[in-house]
Amino acid sequence: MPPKLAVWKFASCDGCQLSLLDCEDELLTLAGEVEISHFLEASSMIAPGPYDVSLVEGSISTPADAERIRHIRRVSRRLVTIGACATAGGIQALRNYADTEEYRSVVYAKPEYVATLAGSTPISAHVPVDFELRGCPIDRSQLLEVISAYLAGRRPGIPDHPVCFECKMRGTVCVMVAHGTPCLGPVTHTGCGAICPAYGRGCYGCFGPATRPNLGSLKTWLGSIGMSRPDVDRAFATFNVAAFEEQPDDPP
Amino acid sequence: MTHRERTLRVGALARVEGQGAMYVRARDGRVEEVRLDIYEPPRFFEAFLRGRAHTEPPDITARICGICPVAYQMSACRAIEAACGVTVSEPLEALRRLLYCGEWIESHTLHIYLLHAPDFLGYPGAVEMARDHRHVVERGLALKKAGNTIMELIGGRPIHPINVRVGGFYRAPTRAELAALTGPLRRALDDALATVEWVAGFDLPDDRLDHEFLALTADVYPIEGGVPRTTGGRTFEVADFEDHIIEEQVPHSTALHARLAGGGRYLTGPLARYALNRDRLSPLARDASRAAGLGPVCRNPFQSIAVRAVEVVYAVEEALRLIEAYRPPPDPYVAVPPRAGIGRGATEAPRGVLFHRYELDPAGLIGSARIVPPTSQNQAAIEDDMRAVVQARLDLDDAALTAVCERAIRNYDPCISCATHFLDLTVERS
Amino acid sequence: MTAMTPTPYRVVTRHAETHDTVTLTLEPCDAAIAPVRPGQFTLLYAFGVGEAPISVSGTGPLLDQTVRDVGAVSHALTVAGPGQMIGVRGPLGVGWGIEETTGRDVVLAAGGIGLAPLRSALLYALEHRASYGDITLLVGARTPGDLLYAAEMADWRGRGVRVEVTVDRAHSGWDGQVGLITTLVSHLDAAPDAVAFVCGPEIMMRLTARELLARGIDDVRISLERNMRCGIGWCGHCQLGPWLLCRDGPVVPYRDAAPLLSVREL
Amino acid sequence: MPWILDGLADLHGALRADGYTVIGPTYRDGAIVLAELASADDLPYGWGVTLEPGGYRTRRREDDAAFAHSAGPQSWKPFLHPPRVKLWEGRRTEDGGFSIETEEETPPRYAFLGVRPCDLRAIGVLDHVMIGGAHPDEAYGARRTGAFIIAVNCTEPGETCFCASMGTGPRADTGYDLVLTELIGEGRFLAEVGTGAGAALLDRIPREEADEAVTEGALAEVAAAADRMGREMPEPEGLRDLLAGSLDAARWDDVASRCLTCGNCTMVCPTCFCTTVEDVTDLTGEHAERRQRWDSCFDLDFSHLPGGSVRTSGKSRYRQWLTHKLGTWHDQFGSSGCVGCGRCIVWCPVGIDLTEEVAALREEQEERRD
Ligand SMILES: Cc1cc2nc3c(=O)[nH]c(=O)nc-3n(C[C@H](O)[C@H](O)[C@H](O)COP(=O)(O)OP(=O)(O)OC[C@H]3O[C@@H](n4cnc5c(N)ncnc54)[C@H](O)[C@@H]3O)c2cc1C
Ligand code: SF4
Ligand code: SF4
Ligand code: SF4
Repeated sequence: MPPKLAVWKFASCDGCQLSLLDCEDELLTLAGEVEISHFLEASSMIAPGPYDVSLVEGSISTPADAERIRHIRRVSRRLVTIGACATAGGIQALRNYADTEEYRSVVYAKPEYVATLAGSTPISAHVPVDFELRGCPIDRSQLLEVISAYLAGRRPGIPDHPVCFECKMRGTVCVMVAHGTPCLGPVTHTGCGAICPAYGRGCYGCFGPATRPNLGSLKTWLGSIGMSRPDVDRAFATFNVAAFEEQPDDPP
Repeated sequence: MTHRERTLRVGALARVEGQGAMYVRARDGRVEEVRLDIYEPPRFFEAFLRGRAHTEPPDITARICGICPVAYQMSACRAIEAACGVTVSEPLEALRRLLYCGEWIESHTLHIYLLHAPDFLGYPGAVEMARDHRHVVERGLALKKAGNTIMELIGGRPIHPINVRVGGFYRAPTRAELAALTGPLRRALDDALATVEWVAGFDLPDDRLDHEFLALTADVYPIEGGVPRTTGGRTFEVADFEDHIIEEQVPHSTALHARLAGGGRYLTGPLARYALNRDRLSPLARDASRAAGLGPVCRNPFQSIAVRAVEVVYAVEEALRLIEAYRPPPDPYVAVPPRAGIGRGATEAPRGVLFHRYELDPAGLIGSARIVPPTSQNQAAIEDDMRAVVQARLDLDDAALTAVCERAIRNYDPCISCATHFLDLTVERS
Repeated sequence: MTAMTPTPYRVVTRHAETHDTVTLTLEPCDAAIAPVRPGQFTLLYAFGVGEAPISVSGTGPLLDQTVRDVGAVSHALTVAGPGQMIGVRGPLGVGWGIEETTGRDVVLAAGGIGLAPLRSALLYALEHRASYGDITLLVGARTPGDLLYAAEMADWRGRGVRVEVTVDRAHSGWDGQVGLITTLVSHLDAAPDAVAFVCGPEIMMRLTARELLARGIDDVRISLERNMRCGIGWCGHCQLGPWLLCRDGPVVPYRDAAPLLSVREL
Repeated sequence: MPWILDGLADLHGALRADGYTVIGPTYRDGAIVLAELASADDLPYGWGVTLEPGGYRTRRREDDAAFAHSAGPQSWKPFLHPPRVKLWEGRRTEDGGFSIETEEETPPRYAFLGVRPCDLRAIGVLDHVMIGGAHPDEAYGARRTGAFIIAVNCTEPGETCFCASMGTGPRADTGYDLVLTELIGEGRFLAEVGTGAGAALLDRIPREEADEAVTEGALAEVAAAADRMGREMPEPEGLRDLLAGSLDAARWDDVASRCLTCGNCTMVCPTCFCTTVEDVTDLTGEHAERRQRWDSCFDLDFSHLPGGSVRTSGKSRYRQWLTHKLGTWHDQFGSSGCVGCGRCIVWCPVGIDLTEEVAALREEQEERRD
């Protein structure tokens, strides 16, 4: 019996689960190794649980979703969150720092119909998570690595260091040191392959905070190279806003 | 069979992007209500865009949809550049069009092979279809990959490209880098032509739509911009979009429905683009459409899969042409200094016209934002079409009717994640 | 073949020591690795899962290796049955140096899985029984159920080893000692020129070594654990102050280690 | 005997003719990077740099000097000790076992053109680590022994350089095949021979004998550079003891408040050698691969143990870097791990300067003594 893989969606853009379909070279091989038992974006076939690995995309932002994720946890042996929404609440977590009622009235003509929680929270705020894959969106090869690792019974080889490592290994010239371009790379979790600096722009933190980042020091430095305080704050308030907000002020 | 009262619920629509469901109520042989339920949780993009810098919407709005992020980036850039009174140089426009071609190829092929074709051949999904038609699915994946390769090279990655900025790009590729795409795209062109031929052979149910079509029009087949036009003969500037397109709440529905001011429902997307721009297709794409039996206007929504395939042929050819003509621009972007103003932008997302409007303060901070994605524009038309589909097939049992409905919905490739301001429904049962 | 390529071995026997610990006996599929000295270790490779440093717990050409299941690699090793192929790199590290301590009393103090590398020293001493003075083995385990090599202890006692066991927590029916291993040390009766080999959790080693020093035994050697990705001095992970423990250890004189171990997070 | 070369085109040509891939400095992305030089024209003529902690800017010089730009963002390390290396491939066999294959890789034959004295010494230090022990890294050895090294004496030390105080520059001593001294403003180079291979190469290209005055003048320029170092390592002889005695220093907390633990300092350092090993499989589980990639003591997993990492605080990780580099390297490999190139100062995103940290540690030690 091949292991059963399920893919679930909560508040999100679909990009992370699309990453699975974007594995053009590996998709059919994967389908030969696992039974894709629940993946609404790709198939209307739904096999009942329990599932060996559940990939969960999206954040929890409605009462119904809070209930649904508990059910998914119950029917999943391993639960892996994929992407910034599932792992950190996503960009929609900006509402956590604003007035949700007001947000509703800006967007909807009849806000009373919109069922929504005051916050957008990561999956881990609701149920235990076995592995969190970062990124907005996740990186395809990291996704394949996590799946391959679980199939082989090994620990996923997902490095836990800042983007700078990747830049240096790629041979990219540091955009902040050499050009004065603000960059969140030193406090951002690696995984993307350090694409932004390779394209001449600073990292914008879409993989979320590195483990134990020293945000205070970088913020001070960004100020010293000419960013205004609101610009600095906005830079951290995007796809992983809640995860950056959560970091302690003390150095690691 | 008599149907005194019948409710049909298609919970959790499969093979659409995002989360949706459908609800139908019929009484005494008449369809009374059809609803496409969007239970995509609200994400409030328009609300939290306020107070952001004018440089941010391309990255932020890309996150509305992982399937067509380039469309969001391009519409956002257009709108902000309009607000700041900046126009982008020709080579940069060409590069944008090339990136956008990548998204069309990727998104359309995804839809054709992985989401839609299984319906016509009787499989629950492409993986199951691959058991019997492996080489076909492999062809689709290769074609999709060709689109992604463009996105990856120019955009930095296939989903949520990082290289797009207001005013252009962070880094322009070299000619040699782009030239490396030529080989894969030539192969992709063969695959694209084979795709048209393949889908042309599908057995299409009969159906007919009478809505007006709305699409951008330009000297070339519209992708990264153009002038809105309808089959009813209406033309207007993007700047006047909101005068012509009314989004409103209608009785018995909790979703915003768009209609033409002083007119009715309309449809945007491949069928509309094709109807309004067929003569701007490349000769090869036009021949392919003819060979596939597509007339100058396709009113059977089930033909959309073939129109998409024709558009893939066009996008691949266009990409090859753009690469051939490419000369790196002197600068990868033009400066877009902020100023107070309102700007509007529209481009042709794979699913249809995507409109953005931003109001900026003198420092470039966003005062208000409005995003009108194609799926919300099409919602009313889709429901209307569903009504016709169901009405004509009320004698089918629930399972069969459900299947037809799902398939019909997929004609529109509804991207529910894009539905920035769809409402969450509380379903009423009769 | 480079220093990074495992040599194929096969599991000959798998013996479950406790609920989470297994002793594998490995034989070479073709060529064997070089002879192993007591206290040395190998890197064992479970195909597709990875590599972990594991002490050799026996003597002789077949490799006895006792593995506790704590993570992915150790899990894959503990479930390997007879016939299964395992990759081996080694022998690595300096070992206890028991070969050079002939004529002296030998004290071995073990905490938990730390008994594994000590078993090789013990067996070596028993094989050369006449060359050593009194041999004392002090063993601490969490519970009686966590005791390794329980079945062999009678044999060791029979061959003149003083074996003393203590557990942190006992169930009813346990008539042995309960308490810290340091209490066993305080009853120790060994000549001051005895050599002591200690292996276990770092805190246990520090307390035990201190107690041994207090009892006048100066030559205390401990076997340290640090992250090891290569085992051959390439990767840098196993540093502790001046040492690359894969190369300069894992066995080091306690005297030199003590000041380093007292620094937090070194 | 010293020689004069008129430009480097002939030298480059001869190296290419011998089948070398010539690597040297060139201008790219607003920096002087090391990359393959298709011709001597690719050298960064007329580019200089302005350096400061956390800052690097190229600037146009008035002359067209080729090597007047100090240490750049990379060292030669990536060529000798690449960031990622595949160690072997394994596959499952039919009998349930597995087989392992190591690719017989033909190492690239590099000619390094323009190795600064600090970097030359760094290669020596790295050699000692990589191939000087009981388990030499053969792949490194093959890349290393195949390499032809053309050093350049330094006449343009930067604001963050301190090789003079580390005794590694500004003049190259050993370890090169040829050494050049640029006669700035003349487009000519003084060339001296280090090995037979160097002499043989030089024999094949047009050159003039250098008269004594020119030689002396050039070397005097090099010697004078020692006084123009932007930085100095305070009391380098005492570093090993200083660091060994500073494990509990309060200064670590101070530096930890600034350090991002980003690892850039270790990545740019020409001697940091640390790697990790990754064992991976494909989806089928039939194929496995072992890879080696650069790692750093700033990575949290670097000191991972089943019970949790040993060094989690930023302070302990910065301390590992500095004490290893300047202190315990002596115990492990018999020399300092630092050659004074200043890269870690420049490429630290927040400009942490190890010479300053050492000075502070020294001060603290003295205070404690008093
Ligand atoms: C010289 C030496 C000799 C040894 N001898 C023996 C011996 O004889 N017998 C024996 O059993 N052991 C021995 N060990 C210990 C053994 O090597 C480790 O227990 C082993 O490496 C564990 O590997 P693993 O892959 O199974 O677990 P690990 O991967 O280390 O996992 C252990 C735990 O940590 C978690 N984890 C893993 N990686 C991370 C991470 N990056 N961040 C956070 N948590 C993580 C895992 O989920 C798991 O819970 C020895 C060690 C050394 C250095
Ligand atoms: S300083 Fe850190 S990364 Fe560099 S060699 Fe030492 S331990 Fe390795
Ligand atoms: S420690 Fe700094 S100055 Fe010393 S060699 Fe390394 S990078 Fe250069
Ligand atoms: S010293 Fe600088 S470069 Fe090194 S880890 Fe700290 S912040 Fe990064």
